[in-house]
Amino acid sequence: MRDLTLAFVGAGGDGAVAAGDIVASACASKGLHIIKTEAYGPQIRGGESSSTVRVSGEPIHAQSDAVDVLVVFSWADFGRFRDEIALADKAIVFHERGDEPPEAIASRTCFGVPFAALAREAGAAGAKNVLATGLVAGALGLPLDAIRSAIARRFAKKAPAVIESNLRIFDRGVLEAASLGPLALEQFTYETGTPKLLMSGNEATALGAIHAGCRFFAGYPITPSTEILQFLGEWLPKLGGSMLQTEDELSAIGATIGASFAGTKAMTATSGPGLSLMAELLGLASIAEIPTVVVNVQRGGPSTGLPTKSEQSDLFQAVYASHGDTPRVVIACSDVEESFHATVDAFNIAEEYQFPVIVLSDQSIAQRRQTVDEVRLQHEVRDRRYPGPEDLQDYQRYRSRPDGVSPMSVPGMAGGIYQTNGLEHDEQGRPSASFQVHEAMNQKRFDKLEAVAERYRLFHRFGAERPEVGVICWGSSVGVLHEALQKMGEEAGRVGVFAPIMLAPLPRHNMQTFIDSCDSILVVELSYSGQFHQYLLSQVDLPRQATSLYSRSGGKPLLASEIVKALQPLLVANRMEVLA
Amino acid sequence: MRDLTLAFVGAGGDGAVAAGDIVASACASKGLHIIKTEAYGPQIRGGESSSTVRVSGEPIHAQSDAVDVLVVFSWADFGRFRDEIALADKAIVFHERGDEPPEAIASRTCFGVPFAALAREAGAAGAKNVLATGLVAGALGLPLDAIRSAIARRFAKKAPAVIESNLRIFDRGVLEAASLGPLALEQFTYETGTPKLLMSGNEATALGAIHAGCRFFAGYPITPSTEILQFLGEWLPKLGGSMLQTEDELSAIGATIGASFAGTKAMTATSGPGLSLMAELLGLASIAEIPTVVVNVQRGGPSTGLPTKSEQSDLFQAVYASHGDTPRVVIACSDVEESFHATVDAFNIAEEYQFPVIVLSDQSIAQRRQTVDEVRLQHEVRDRRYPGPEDLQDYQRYRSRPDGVSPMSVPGMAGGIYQTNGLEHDEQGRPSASFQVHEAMNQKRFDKLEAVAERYRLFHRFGAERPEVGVICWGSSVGVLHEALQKMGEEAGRVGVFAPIMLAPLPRHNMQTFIDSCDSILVVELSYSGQFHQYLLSQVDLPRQATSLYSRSGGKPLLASEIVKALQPLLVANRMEVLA
Amino acid sequence: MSSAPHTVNDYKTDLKPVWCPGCGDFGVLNSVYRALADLQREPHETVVVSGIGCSSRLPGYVATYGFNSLHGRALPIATGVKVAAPNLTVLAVGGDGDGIAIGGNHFMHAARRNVDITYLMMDNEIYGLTKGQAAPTTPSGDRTKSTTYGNPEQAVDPCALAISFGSTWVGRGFSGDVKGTTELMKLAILHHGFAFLNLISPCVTWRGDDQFKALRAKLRAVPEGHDRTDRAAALRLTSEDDHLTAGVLFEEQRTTLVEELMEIRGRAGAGLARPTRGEILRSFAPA
Amino acid sequence: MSSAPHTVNDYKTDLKPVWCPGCGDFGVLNSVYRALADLQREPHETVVVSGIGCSSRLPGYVATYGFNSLHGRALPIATGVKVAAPNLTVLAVGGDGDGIAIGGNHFMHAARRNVDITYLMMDNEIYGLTKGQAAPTTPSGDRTKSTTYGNPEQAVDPCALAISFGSTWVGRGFSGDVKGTTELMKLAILHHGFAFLNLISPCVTWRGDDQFKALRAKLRAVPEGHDRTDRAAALRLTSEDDHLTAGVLFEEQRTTLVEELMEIRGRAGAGLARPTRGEILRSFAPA
Ligand SMILES: Cc1ncc(C[n+]2csc(CCOP(=O)(O)OP(=O)(O)O)c2C)c(N)n1
Ligand SMILES: Cc1ncc(C[n+]2csc(CCOP(=O)(O)OP(=O)(O)O)c2C)c(N)n1
Ligand code: SF4
Ligand code: SF4
Ligand SMILES: [Mg+2]
Ligand SMILES: [Mg+2]
Repeated sequence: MRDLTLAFVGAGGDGAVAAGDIVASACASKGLHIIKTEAYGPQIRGGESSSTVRVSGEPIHAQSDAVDVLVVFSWADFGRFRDEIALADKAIVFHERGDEPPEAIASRTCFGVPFAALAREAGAAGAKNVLATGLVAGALGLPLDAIRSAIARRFAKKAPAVIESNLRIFDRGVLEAASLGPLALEQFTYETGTPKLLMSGNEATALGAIHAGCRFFAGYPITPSTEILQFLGEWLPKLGGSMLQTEDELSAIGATIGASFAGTKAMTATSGPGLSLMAELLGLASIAEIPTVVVNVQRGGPSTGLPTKSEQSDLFQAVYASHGDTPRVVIACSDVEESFHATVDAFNIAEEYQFPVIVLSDQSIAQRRQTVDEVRLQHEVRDRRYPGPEDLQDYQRYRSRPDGVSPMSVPGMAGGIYQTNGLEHDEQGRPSASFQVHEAMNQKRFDKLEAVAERYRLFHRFGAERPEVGVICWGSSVGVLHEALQKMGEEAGRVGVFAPIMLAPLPRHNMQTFIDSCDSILVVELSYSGQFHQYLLSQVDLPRQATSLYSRSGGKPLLASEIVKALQPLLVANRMEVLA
Repeated sequence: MRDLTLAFVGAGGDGAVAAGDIVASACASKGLHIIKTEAYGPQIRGGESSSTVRVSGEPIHAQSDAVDVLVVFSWADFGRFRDEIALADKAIVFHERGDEPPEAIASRTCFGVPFAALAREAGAAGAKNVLATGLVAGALGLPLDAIRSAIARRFAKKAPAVIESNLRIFDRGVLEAASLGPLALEQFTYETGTPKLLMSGNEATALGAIHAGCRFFAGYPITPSTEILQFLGEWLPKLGGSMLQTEDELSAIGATIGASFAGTKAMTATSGPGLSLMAELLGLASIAEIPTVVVNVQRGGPSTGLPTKSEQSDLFQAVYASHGDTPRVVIACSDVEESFHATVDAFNIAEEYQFPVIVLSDQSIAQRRQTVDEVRLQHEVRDRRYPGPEDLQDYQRYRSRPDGVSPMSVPGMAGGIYQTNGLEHDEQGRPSASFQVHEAMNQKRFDKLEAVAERYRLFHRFGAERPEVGVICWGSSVGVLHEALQKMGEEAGRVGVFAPIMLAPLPRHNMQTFIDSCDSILVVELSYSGQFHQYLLSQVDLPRQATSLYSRSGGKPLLASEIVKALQPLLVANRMEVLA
Repeated sequence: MSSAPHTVNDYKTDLKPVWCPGCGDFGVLNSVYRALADLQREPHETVVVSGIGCSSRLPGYVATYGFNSLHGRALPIATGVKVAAPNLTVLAVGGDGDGIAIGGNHFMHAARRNVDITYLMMDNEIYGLTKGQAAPTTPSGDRTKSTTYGNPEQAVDPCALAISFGSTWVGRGFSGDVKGTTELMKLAILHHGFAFLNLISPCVTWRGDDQFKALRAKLRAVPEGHDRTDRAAALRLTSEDDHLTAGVLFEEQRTTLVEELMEIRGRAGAGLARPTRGEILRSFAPA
Repeated sequence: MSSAPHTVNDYKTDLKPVWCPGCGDFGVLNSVYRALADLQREPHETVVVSGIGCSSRLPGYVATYGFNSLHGRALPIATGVKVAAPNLTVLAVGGDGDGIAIGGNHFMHAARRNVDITYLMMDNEIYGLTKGQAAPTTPSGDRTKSTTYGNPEQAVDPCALAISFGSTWVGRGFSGDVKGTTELMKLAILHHGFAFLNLISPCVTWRGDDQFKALRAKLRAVPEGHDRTDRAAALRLTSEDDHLTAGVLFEEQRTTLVEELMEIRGRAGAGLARPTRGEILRSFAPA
C-alpha cells in the first residue's frame, strides 16, 4: 500500500505524540507526503493524547477517514478519542499486553505487546513509544534508516548514551515485528524523493507574514492560533522586527493598526473570541483605510465553544463583523501550504488597497503538520502605494481616484502630513457629517473592493470539467473534497468542485459560471447553521431547487466518506433525470 | 392645510429648539399628531441648531420631505443644514431683518422680521424664539391658547414675571403676524382631540423595558442611545431597580448577563460601536442561554462614522455578530410607539426562549419626539420558564425538550443548582468537546429559534392587497413608505408593502407569500451596501430578475419623494409588460 | 434553608478537575470548600463566577451556582449578579492573566465601586491554559513560550494594584497552605465590600516543578503590628525586597455599591409608594 | 529636516475647533502648539493619537500626523506607532472617560511597559461629548445626566493611578495656565519613557461656568523639596486634603519598551547578519 495511517494513543507520559513526530519527520526526509494531527483531553499535562500520521507516496489533502495501524498504550486513555478514531477494516492494533481491547475493537487483528516490559528490558522503561515505533516500522516496512536518523536528531541535545539506548530500543521493536508473522495489511511501498519541509499551518502563516515583509506582530494568546505569536516572537527580532504580546485583543489589533499607520507591515492573529473583540477596530481600519492583516484560526463555536476542535463557523464574523457598511477582504486557506500564500496575498491586498484583510484558517489546518515543498514557498510581494512628488503637492490623504485607492503617506514623510479618524471624513481626512461626503466616501471604499475583486480571482477548481454535480466548499473542506473524489473512482468524473479562496469579495463571476455549468449543486461546510450556504445565497445565483447543503457541527473533521455519501443521492437523482 | 411643517434655525442661544418644543407640546395637547426632530452642528454648546416640527390632524409616519414655514435667526447658522432642510414650493420664510437670505431661498416668500429688536422692545431680548413662535402661530392659525399654556408650563419653575413677559412677547409675535397680509400658504386647520403623549423613541424603549418588568439596566453612554440610560437611571430606582453606568460596553452587557442569570429582567442599550464591542458576550448569552436584551440605536457608520445621523447599517452586526453558530433574535422598531412594543416583545422572547435579543432602533426614531396615544402603550408580558418541582428532581439545566427550551433556575432556588459556561456543554452544563454533544446542543439552540419563528410572526403589511410592485423594507423606512403611498394617490393602489418587525428569525413564510404575490419587488433601505437586500437574498426566494434595490448611505433621512421616484420605473415597467 | 450543617463534601460536584497533577489550583479549591463549609454558606445562595483559564475552571467543581464565563469578564458578570440579588454570596475567581491582562479594567472598576464580592485570583505568574505564555505577573526577564528572549515587561503586584484600585480588603495566601488560605478566604468572604485575595498558586507545568518551593521561599507573613488600615503601609509591605507578604494587607470600610444603589432607591422614591404606570406616563403628557 | 525654526503657527491646521466657547481644551491645545514649537519638533516626525471625546478632537487641530481613533483605544495605537517608528515623537491625548473608563486597561499596560510616549489626559470630570454623564473622575455625590440622584461611585485620581500603573513621569497641569502647562508638557515630551500629564481642563458646559474658578482654587503647586523620585511621597501628594497638586509629581528612569525590544533584537541576532529565507526554512527541514 502507498497510503498508510498510523495512530498512537496514550497518557501524557507515554510519548504517543513523540512517536508520531519521529515517524513523520523520518518520512518527510524521504520525500513522502505527511499529514500529522494530534488530539488531547482537556487536561493540560498528563492527560490523554493521540497522534495520527498519514504517510503517502502521492500528494494527500486531508486526514484519512480511518486508521490502518493503531498503537494503544492504554485503553482507558483511548476512550476519549473513541469517536474521533475510526479503524479501517483491515486495521491492525497493537496494545499493551494484558490491557485487553474493548469489544468494538477486538474484531480487528489485535496484538498484545508488552511495551513497557520490553522497553525496560532494552534499557529505558520510558521509551515504550520508541519501541512501538520500531514495531510498527518493522511490521509495515517504513524507512528504518530514516527513522533511526530521526531518533538521533530528536535526542541530539542529549547525551550520546540516550541516543544509543533509544536506537537500541527501536531496533528491539523492529525485531519484535518479525515475530508477528505475516499480516493481512500490505507492506507500505514508496519511492524516495527530495526531502520535504514539515510544518504546521500556523507556522506557514507566520512564514507567509515574514515573506510578505511583516515586521510587527501584536497578539494575545488564544488556542489554536498561539503558535503564530510564538513563532513570530522568536523570528521577528532576528529580522529587525518586533512581536508584542498585548493585554488583550483590542490592544493587539490597535497596535497593529498603529504600526501600519506608521509604515510597517503589521499583523495580528487570533481565534473566534478574539475576532469578536476586534470587531470595532476592524471598522476603524476600514474607514481610515489602514492596511491591517488579521489571521483568524477558527475553532468550535459559539462562545468559548470547543477551543481545541475545528469548525468553519467564523465565516459570518469574518465577513460581517463591525457595525456600519464596512468593506473588508476575507481570504481562506485550505491547507498548510496555502496558509503561506493566503497570508502573502492578504498583505499584498491590505497594503495595496488599504483594507483590513482577514485570513481565515482553522484548527485542523493550523495545528496539523503537513509536508510542503520548499520551492513552492514563493509568492510575489506587493507594497503600499506611497504618494509621489505630485501627490505631495497639496496632499490629500483620501483624494478620490478611479479605483478608490489614494496614495498613503506615513509619519516621517515631509509633505504627507494628515490627520485621520474613524469619523466619516472628506478627502482631506476632516470629520464630516454631510450626507454627500458620506455617500462619496462609502463609494470610494466600496470601489476599492470592486478593484480587488477585478484584480484577484482566487479560487480552486478541480474535478469534472462539465460536472453533473458541482460542489462548492471552502477552507479545510477543500482537502476533504480532493480525497472524496479520489475515493469515488469513476463516479468522480461527474463531480466538479469550486472553492473560493477569496471569500470577500467572492470571485462571483467565475463562481456563477461554474454554478451555471452544473446540473445540481452541493454546498459543503463544517457549520451547523450553514453559514457558507447562506452567504452564497446572498452573493450568487444558486438554483434553489437544485442546490443542497451538506453541513454539520465541527468538533470532528469532515470525512471523505461523508462527502461521498452525501453525493450519492444527487448523482442518482441526476441519472434518473437523464433516464426520464 | 391639515399637515404643516415648521422649522426653526439658529445659533445656540437663539432658542430654535425651544420654539419647536413649545409648538409641539401645544399641538400634542390638542390631540394633533406631531413628529419633531432636531439637528445640531458638531459643537456641543453654542453651535448651530435646528428644530423641525411636523403637525397634522391625520396620523403621520415620518418627517415630511419639505418645510412649509422656515424661521431663520441667522443665515450663517442655516448653512450647516442647507442640505437637510428642503423648502416646499409655497414655503414662507421668516428671517432676521437685515440678514438677507441666500439666493436659493430668496425665490420663496421671505419676510425680514426684526426678531431681536421686537423682543427687546417687548421686554426680553433673549426671547426672540418666543416672538417667532407667536408670529408663526398667528400667521398659520396654530392653537394660540394651547401655545400660551405651553409657554406657561415651560417657565413654570421661573418667576411669574418671566412667564408674563414671555406671554407678552408671544402676543407681540401674533400681533406682528396680522401685519403680514394674506399669505400664499393656506391656514392650518384641525379638529381638537384627546391630548397625546409626546415622547422620543428612546423614551418609548425605556418605557417598554419598564413595562416588561426590566429592573436592571447596565450601560455606557453613546449617542444616540444615551437617553435610555438616563431615563432608566431616573426611573428604575423609583421602581426598586437599578441602573449601573459601567466602565465600557463589555462590562455593560456582562453585568446585564449576570443580573439576568441571577433572575432579574435586565437590559443594556448602545449604538454601533458598542454593539461591536459586545459581540463576544452576545455569544456567551446565546450558548449559556441567558435572557439578554440589547437595544442598539443605529447611527451612521462605519466606525465612529456619523454619530448624530441615522442609518440602517447595523443590520449585519445585529444578525451576525459573534463568532461561531450563534442563534439570537433581532427585532426592529419602525417608529416611536413601536419602540415600546418591540422592547416588550424582546423581553418576552428573551425570557421565554433564553436568547439574547437585539432591538434595532435608529437615530431618527430614537431621538425624534412623536405623539403616542396613551391607551396604545399596553402589551402582554411573559415571564421566564422556571423549573417546577418535577424539573428540580435531578435538575438538568439544559435538559432537552421538544422546543429546545429548558426551564431555567436562578440562584437562591434550592434544588436548581447548576454550573454553566461558554464552553460547549452537555445537558447538565458540564464542559464537553464531544462532537455528538456539540451537534445536539447546536440543534437544541437552533430549535429554539424555530420555535420563536413559529410563535412570533411580527411584520407590517399595508398598501395594495395584490400588489404589482411589492416593497420590502424595515425599521424607520416603514414610515417613509406610508408617506410615499399617501403621496402617490391612486397609483398607490398598485403598491404593497411588507416590513418584517422580527428580522431574525424572519417571518419567512409570510414574506415569501407576499413576494410570490407581487409582479416585482423593490427593497428599500438606508445602507450603502444594501445589507437588508443581501440578507433577504440569503433568507427568502427573491425573484432575481424582478427585484430591485433602492438603497443609499444614511446621514439624511429617506424621503417619501425619493421612494415615489424609485417606484416609477417599476410601475411603468409593469404596465409595459401588461401592454405587451 | 436546610438545617443540617453543610460539610465540605456538600460543596463538591462530581466533575473531576482537569488540572495537571500537582497544580496549585487544587489547594485553592480545597480552601474554597472549607471556607464555604466553615461559614455554612447555603450552596443555593452562593454563586461562583469565573473567566477563562485553568483556574477559571473552578466553578465547575463547586456545587453552588456557578458560571465559567469569558476570558476577563468574571467581574462584570459577578457585579450584575450581586446587584440583582444582593443576598447572595458571590465569589469571582480566575487567573492572573484573566484578571490583570484582559480583565484589568474590570478589576479596577469593580474595586472602585466596592462591589460586595470576594475576588480570588489564582496567581501562577503565567498563562496556564494556553500553555505557557507570559502573564502581567511573569517576572521580568523570564523565558516563556511567548518570551523567547526573556520577558521585556515589568511584572505587576496584584495586591498593590488592588489597593490602588480601591479594594476595601486585600490579602495574600498560598495554595500550598490550605489551612491558612481557608482562614483568609473566610475573612475575605465576611468582609463587607470588595475583597481581593491574591492566591499564589503555582503552575507546575509551565513554571516548573520547583515553583512550590521557590514561591514558598519568597513568602513571609504580615509582620505583627502592621496597621492594615494604613494604605501606604500596605502598599509598602506587599512585595518589598522581592518578598511576597501573606496575610491581610489592607482593610477599610466604605459604602458598597449595593448600599449606594439602595440609598439611591431611597432618595428616588423619597419613601413614597412605587410610581404607577400612569405616573410615569404623565411625565410625557403635554398638559 | 527643514532648517527654518518652526513657529507656533506651523503647528496649526485650518480646522476650527468644535469646542464650546470657554472650554478648557483650548488652553491645552495652545500649550501643545507652544510645547512643540519650543522643542522644535518636526511636524512630519510627530504623531498625535487620540480616542473619542471632545478632548480627543485635538489631533485634528495640530498640523502633525494625527489620528483621532476610537473611544478608549488611543494608547494601543500610539504604542504600535512608537514601536514601528521609534524616532517619532508620539503624543497620546484624550479625555478622562476615554483613558480611565473604557481605556483604563490600556493605560495600565502602556504605563507598565514604559512605552516612550507622552500621554495628555484632559480631565474635565465628565463625559463632555456625550453631553454630561459621570466619568470615573466625577466627584462622588455629584448630579450629572447619568446620576440623577448623585454619583454613587468613588472618583479616581488619575495621577495616583498613573503612578501605581508604573508611569515613569507623572505631572499635573491646569488648562487655565497655558504657560505653566506648556513647560510641563515640554518636560513630559522630553522624558524618556511613559509620561503622563493630567490636565485639569474644565468643561464649562456640563460642569458649569464656575469650573475654572472652582478647580483653580483646589490647585496648589508641588511643594519645594518634594522628592519626585519618591513614589510614596508622590502618591501622598497628588490629591491630599482634596487639593490637586500641580507640577511634576513623580519621575524615574526605567528601560523603555522600545529599548527592551531593541535589546531583544540584539539577543536574538547575537550580532549576526539577518537570517536568510533558507535559514528560516531550514528549521522545518526534517533532515
Ligand atoms: C478573548 C479571549 N482571548 C484569549 C483567550 C485564550 N485564553 C484562555 S485562558 C488564557 C489565559 C490563561 O491565563 P490565566 O488567566 O492566568 O489563567 P491560568 O490558566 O493561568 O489559570 C487565554 C489567553 C480566550 N479564551 N478568550
Ligand atoms: C465604544 C464607544 N462607546 C461609547 C462612545 C460614546 N462616547 C464618545 S466620547 C465618550 C466619553 C467622553 O468623555 P471623555 O473621554 O472624558 O472626553 P470629553 O468629551 O470629556 O473630553 C463616550 C462615552 C463611543 N464613541 N464609542
Ligand atoms: S497548566 Fe499549570 S495552571 Fe494549568 S492545570 Fe496545569 S499546572 Fe495548573
Ligand atoms: S462639552 Fe465640555 S468638554 Fe466638550 S467642548 Fe464643551 S466645554 Fe469642552
Ligand atoms: Mg495564570
Ligand atoms: Mg471628560
